[in-house]
Amino acid sequence: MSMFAVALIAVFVSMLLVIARSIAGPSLYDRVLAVNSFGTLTVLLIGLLGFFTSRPDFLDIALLYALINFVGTIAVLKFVRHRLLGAAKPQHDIARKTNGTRETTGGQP
Amino acid sequence: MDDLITQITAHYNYWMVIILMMIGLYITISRGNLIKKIVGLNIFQTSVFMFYISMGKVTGGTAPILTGNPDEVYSNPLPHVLILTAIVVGIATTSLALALAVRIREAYGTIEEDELLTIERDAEAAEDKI
Amino acid sequence: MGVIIIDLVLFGFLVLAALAILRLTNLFAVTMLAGLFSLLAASLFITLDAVDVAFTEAAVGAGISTVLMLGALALTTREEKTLATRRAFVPLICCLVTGAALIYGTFDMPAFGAADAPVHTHVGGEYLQRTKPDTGIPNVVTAVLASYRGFDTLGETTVIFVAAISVLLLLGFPNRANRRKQDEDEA
Amino acid sequence: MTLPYAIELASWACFSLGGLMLLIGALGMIRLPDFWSRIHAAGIIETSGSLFMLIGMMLQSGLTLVTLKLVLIGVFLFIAGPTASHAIANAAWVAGLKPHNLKKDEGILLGRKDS
Amino acid sequence: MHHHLILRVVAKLLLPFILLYALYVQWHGDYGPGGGFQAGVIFAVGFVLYALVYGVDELTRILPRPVLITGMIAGVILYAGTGLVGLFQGLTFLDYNGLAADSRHGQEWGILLVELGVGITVASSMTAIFVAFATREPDIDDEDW
Amino acid sequence: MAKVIALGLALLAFWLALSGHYTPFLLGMGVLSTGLCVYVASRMGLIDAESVPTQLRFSLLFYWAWLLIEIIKSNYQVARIILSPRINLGQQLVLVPTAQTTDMGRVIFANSITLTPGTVTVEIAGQALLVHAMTADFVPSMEDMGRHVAAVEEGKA
Amino acid sequence: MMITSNYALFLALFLPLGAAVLLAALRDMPRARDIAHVATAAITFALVLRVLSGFLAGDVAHLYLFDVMSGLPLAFAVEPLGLVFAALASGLWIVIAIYAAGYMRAAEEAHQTRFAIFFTLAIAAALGIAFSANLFTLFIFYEVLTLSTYPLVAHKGTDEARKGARTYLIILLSTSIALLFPAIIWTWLASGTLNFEPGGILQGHLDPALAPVLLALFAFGIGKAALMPFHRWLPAAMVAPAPVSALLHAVAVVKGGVFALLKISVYIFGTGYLSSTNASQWLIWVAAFSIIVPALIAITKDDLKARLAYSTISQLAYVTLGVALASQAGMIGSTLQIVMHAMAKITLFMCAGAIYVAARKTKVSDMSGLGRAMPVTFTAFLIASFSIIGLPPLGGAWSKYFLLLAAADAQQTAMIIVLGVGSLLSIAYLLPVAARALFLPAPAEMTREAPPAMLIPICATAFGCLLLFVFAHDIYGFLLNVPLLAPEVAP
Amino acid sequence: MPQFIAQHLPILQVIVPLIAAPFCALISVRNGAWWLAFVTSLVTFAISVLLFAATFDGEIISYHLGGWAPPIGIEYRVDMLNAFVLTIVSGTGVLTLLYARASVAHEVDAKQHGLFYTAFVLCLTGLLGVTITGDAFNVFVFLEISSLATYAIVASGAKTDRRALTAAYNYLIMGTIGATFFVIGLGLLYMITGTLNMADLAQRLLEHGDSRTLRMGYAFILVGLGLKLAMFPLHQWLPNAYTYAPSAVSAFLSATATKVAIYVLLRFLFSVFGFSIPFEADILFLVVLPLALAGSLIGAYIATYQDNLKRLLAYSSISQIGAMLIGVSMLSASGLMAAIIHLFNHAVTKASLYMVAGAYAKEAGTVSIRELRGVGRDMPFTTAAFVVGGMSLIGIPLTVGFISKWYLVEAALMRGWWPVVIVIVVSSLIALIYVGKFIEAAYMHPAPQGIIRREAPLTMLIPMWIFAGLSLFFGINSSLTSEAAARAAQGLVAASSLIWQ
Ligand code: NA
Ligand code: NA
Repeated sequence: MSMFAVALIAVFVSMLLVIARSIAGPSLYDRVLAVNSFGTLTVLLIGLLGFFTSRPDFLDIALLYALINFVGTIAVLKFVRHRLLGAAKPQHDIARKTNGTRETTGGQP
Repeated sequence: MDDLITQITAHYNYWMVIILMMIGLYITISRGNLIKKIVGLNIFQTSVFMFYISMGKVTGGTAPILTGNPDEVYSNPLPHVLILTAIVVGIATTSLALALAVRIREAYGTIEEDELLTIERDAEAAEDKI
Repeated sequence: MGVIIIDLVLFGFLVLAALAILRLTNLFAVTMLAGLFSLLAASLFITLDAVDVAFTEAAVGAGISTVLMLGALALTTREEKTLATRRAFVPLICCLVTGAALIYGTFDMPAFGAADAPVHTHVGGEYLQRTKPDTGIPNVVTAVLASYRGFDTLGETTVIFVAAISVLLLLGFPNRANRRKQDEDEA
Repeated sequence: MTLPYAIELASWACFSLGGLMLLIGALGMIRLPDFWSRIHAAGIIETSGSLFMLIGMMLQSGLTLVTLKLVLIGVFLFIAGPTASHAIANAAWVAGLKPHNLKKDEGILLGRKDS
Repeated sequence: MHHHLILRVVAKLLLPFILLYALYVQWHGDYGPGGGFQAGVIFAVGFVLYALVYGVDELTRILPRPVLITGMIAGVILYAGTGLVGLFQGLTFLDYNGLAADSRHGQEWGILLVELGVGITVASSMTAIFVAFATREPDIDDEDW
Repeated sequence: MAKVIALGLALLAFWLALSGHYTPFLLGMGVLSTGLCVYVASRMGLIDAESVPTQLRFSLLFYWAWLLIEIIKSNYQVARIILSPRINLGQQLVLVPTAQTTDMGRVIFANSITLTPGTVTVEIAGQALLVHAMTADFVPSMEDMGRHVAAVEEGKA
Repeated sequence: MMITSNYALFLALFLPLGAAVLLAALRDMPRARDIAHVATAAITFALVLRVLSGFLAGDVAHLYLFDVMSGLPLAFAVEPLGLVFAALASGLWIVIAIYAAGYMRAAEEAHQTRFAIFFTLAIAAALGIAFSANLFTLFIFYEVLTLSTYPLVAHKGTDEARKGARTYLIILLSTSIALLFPAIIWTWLASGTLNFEPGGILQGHLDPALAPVLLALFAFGIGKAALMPFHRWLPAAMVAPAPVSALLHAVAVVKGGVFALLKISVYIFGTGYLSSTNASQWLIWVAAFSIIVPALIAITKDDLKARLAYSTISQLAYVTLGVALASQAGMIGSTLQIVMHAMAKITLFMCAGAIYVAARKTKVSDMSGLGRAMPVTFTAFLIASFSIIGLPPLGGAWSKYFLLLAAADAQQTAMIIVLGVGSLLSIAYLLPVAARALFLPAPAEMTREAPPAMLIPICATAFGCLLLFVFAHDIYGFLLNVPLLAPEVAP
Repeated sequence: MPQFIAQHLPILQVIVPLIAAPFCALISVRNGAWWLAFVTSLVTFAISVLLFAATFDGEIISYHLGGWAPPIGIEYRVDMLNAFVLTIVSGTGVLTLLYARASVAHEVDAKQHGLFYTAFVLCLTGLLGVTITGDAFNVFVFLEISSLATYAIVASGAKTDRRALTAAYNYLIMGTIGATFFVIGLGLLYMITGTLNMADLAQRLLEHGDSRTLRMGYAFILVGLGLKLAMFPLHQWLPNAYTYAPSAVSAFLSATATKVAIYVLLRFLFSVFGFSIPFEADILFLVVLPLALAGSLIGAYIATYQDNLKRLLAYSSISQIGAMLIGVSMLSASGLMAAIIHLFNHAVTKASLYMVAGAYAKEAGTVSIRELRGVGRDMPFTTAAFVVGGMSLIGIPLTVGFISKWYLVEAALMRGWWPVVIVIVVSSLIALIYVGKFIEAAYMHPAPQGIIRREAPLTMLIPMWIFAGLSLFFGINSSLTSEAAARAAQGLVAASSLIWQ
């Protein structure tokens, strides 16, 4: 078993656990956190796959994933805090007004 | 038995893809929330992409970017090209569908299919009464 | 064998994510899982040697899609209402029939990864042969995309254009001047 | 002869260590009781887990452009990762998500801003 | 808006590199994964990040509606125009062989040009779509949301 | 202007690192692209001391090295908590004063705190950072970190 | 003659169309409009006579317009049956145009111009049917006739009128679409042509076992022939003004229907084919049924126009019977029945209209003694009734005679009885009307005769019934020209 | 130059509107976008007429895009069938745009006109692209161009009635599912042949013989296209979409969108699949034919219950689509010819009828039949156009509907399918009811009190009457259309291997 395989297994198992968290929630922020971590794991996975299939020059994709993951997370949080993606200032701090615990009920599978 | 194993190794990939497709399709046609339907449609389409990409795979092959090594085996580039186009079509559809959902929410106050149906039926009944 | 296992694991995750999307009613969670689904799909594409597709799927499915989905959620709602009696039976039958039909169709398919499948022996193989002498560029996908099947790509560009035009037609696109004026009116 | 061997060994170690850290982080994501503690588990995945993995890959690729790209990925992860984590934590805080079993420690402890 | 501080600073730091990365993807489509479409999306993602951090009004300031629409059109026209060159050279539509002295270079040029067209259209279209969503005011009461 | 040139050079280096194809055409495109990026960045109003921290120079490298060790240490601590049979947490919210004078400095400090597992910056509250710590054990190291960041800010290691 | 036969044919077909436009232009000048209407009728009649004289002189007019579909042209050709029908329709048109001018004004009907236009179109369609050179052309004009008469039936615009018109349209269009149309295509597929040929076109192309089926499609598909059970439209159309009823019953519509059936039996099936395959055996019985039952219903109707309507259904069945008997005598009997019945029925309907206009009476039971106030009208009514019954010296006698002859030739004893019973029944439903009016005591309030514009046509057609008895032989002679057998093909 | 144009006609057919469309969005001059769109459609129409003339003698034009020979590159392939459909589509484009000027000004916000006409011309582009291409995947791409533009222009009817939005959404969902099914089917075909060029596909499918994969490819393409062409019971998207879209859009779509989908179906069934395996014909006979029969009856039946004139027309379309599919299912040259000529005839008829409805919407402010009572007197020319179109729907002689019905019944009788004849006849009888219902209301009922209605403007009347005139002209003399349809059908029959004769 190659070292890449070992690493791959570790990444996969971690992914599984992280997906479980993203599904389970319970709060919205747990999900965001899990998906963000999943993104990081995916970046690593892509890198490893590049080595595993001996085409490591596909790291561009990994870099893109990292970027997308970052922007996606920021968008999610911008959304959560201001609801409006385009708001410059936190005029409507909806998240503050609505009760955070709502998520815990809504997200239970 | 051997036959079964041959079938499995030959087609497991497609079966998985089919399962995903059907989950996506099921979400699309069974859910009432307009946005959820769009997500379902995305899953459905993405699974179809996987189907195409699967058929382009050659065992032992590599990405169809020529390495200069004459013995290199490459996977088939054509499905990749087709799916690139299909992905673009997919995102175009998604954005349009979302825009429609937004307008529907503004016009009706809901994006639940059942509620929309009720509203429209009531409107039709009112029209008939006039 | 390794590739098969990676494949299966990714498929497992994909099914998990898809089922979670099916069951969750919080649209926000659904959106995030949809992004996750895309990332997984992209990883799968890499294992299947479709790097260009993986690249695109990640940028589109996990990136732009998620952002737009959130934008739409902000303007609509974030909770799906579930009705106990939603017609789930007919869709289920539809899906089962469709799925069964597809599976029926797989039995005569060339084996997954078989190099002698018609897909590889006909035009597909020819592209690999011809790209270098015809165009001189190493990325066959790019060559096919932009030259051999360049017209499809023109269509694809038009599709995006249509989408943008359509969204603008539907949602409007306030000119800056208008917006500023609006702000002044509010103030 | 020995140098490649050492590199091989080192990258083995890095992959194993990185994998281990990833697993621990992911385990933390499951085991820890609330969002506020899990965010630290996520931190493990994003820092040491990724770091060792990337180093392992760098060792594999040697002094090539691949390594340079891996470095770029690492730099990006280390700039963007904490930013994202902070943003998540901040949003949760603003939304009023309370840490589980918060220990009161007067002096340096600050409650919610609006309480 | 102090709580935006970290985001703002990091975004400021990263944005030029994100845009350059997009352009890198644009020009290296011949050699590796990527090309016009992917580049366009990444470029748009850069703008999205900018709008997320600095507000969408800022984005429409640097990219007003006419610019975006012109971009959308320019890409399509660049693509189709490249195709038309072949037409006027007595070849068929989208035949790039006549774009340079020898057909291989012609192909290379043609591919680059049409990919650029794709990139421009995709970047402006995606940005426009995002802006259309982000500038719309929600008229939703918190009950529903 | 210096900042523009600095950004341009940084971007060019980034291009070269990514590219791997050093043909005249692609190099030319690299220069053009860099120019375009710089132009867009200046249009976006991105070019200032924050985005082009030319003042930080090499001190940053040393700080990173130090930070790396901190990260590994705290990783170990958190890993132990996770792996302990009974998870015993003493979560704390700590207000950490900042000695940094610039936004850049504060951001480096805040992100460094977040980067080390066990602590997360929750909010920048005026001159202080609100930090969530997993247990009280993580609190002391932050003061040390604050000093290091301040040093980097002033340009010394 | 100034114009050729072909040209006269062309003009006869298209002059009414032009006149329709002219009438529309004259909508603000009622008098000019009515004069134009009558003049059009007169000119058309003259043109038909020109075509007739040409035919007698051996100059057989024909007109080919163009192919609507490949092999299916819009074409016209003259043959004896069509000439008889055309002369009848255009001749009676003059009468009815004069009558209508008087009626519409006296009854103060609205939309008189619309009325005149569609009336003209209906006659044009009837002429198209008469002169059609093939089944396809016939079908087209058959449908045009239906559509152009729909506004006439619905003329009054009341709920009742709309309902009646709806029934009218639905039954006529349905039967033609559902039965006649497939029958035509079947014929086309079977024989490869739809031209009206001497001796028919189906001989040797259609399995004799299927011939009755095809004939049934035609017989019932031509709803205008009002064969039971597709007769409902005729009573329903009674809501129309009297001139329209006259048009429907006497001039164009029902006559167009039975004429079409006659023409199909002669030129599509061929009398020989029909009799040799016995394809029309069943139709004899249906016709018999359609003779007896409506006559019985007519007796029960108190509304004069309804009674006349059921009378029409019964009398039309005579024509069908003649067709079904599939012999030369039957054909001649049918044709004569068309002519005789037309003349008599138009008289009856014009009388009914006159009674309505003068006394506002529609029920037979209300007309007792009315004959004293309106002696001319009711005398005409009586004469026409006798003609329908078949009493000499009126035209109706001849048609009944030839039909009896045909039945006897075919050894259909039952049909002889049916014809007799039919006549007896017609006595039962027609004679009481005139008898009551003329011989019962007059009611208190008295009325006068209808205006001369109505009375003159009534007298003319009543007189026509007498004349037809005299000239029937000429028609008979003319009808002997109808080619019943395919010409011998030279080897 | 003429040589140049003649040589490049196929690509010009698509590229001219494609290049022109974006500029509509840029023009800010009043009515400028409309003018550009209109002129573009005229040029497009001229090109298709030239193509029609060029292929009338049976010539097949093949155009290699990018200079790459077919299986490698994308091919445009024009034969009689294509050219016929192209002419229908572009001709409808011209007339509906002419009509749109007045109706769209009334139904869409002025500041959206640029975008609206851009989408409209792109929709036209997509439909033309689908029709002209000889590459199976290119069909998908251009189908989606037209579909996306369609969803948008349908939704722009929301200014008048918000239901346009839900209609567009449902259309989008079902249309996308249809397109995806098509792509799945295409993938299955590609998998067993390795090619996407239709001619090459046909060749290789023939060599391939029977297989379960091929069967499912066939089934999925059938279902996918069935959704796009609103085959009963996959038609649910259609009624609302056509009812609430702006009138010009309804007219345009009813005459083109489903027609092009039917064209694609024909192309695949005959030119690609060619009935080389029994399964194909069996499915057509056992599944499509019954559905077509049911659709033609049920669509007509539902239409009789509608008070909304546009919805009535929409259900009538479902019925007529059923009729076309009946023709296709006969698998005979005559049946095909009937389907093709009906495709043209129905396009012409429905376009005029939707234009009438649009004129009512504009001038009477309603399309409710109840509220349109007596409209025949206030709007005589408009209502007369309806009478012509309505007769055509019923199939009254001297209208194109009669020609269609004739050929359909003839084809059915040639196969001895009496029950099918009965269905065709019955559905035409039901048409009599729903058409009659409106005509009676329009002419025989008094107008409601206090309503002022003026005749529609000339820019609406002229295109409306051109269509009505075409319904009459080709109903009186169908030699051109039947000849074209017959040749197109002959071309399809020649390409396939199993055909009932
Ligand atoms: Na590429
Ligand atoms: Na941390």
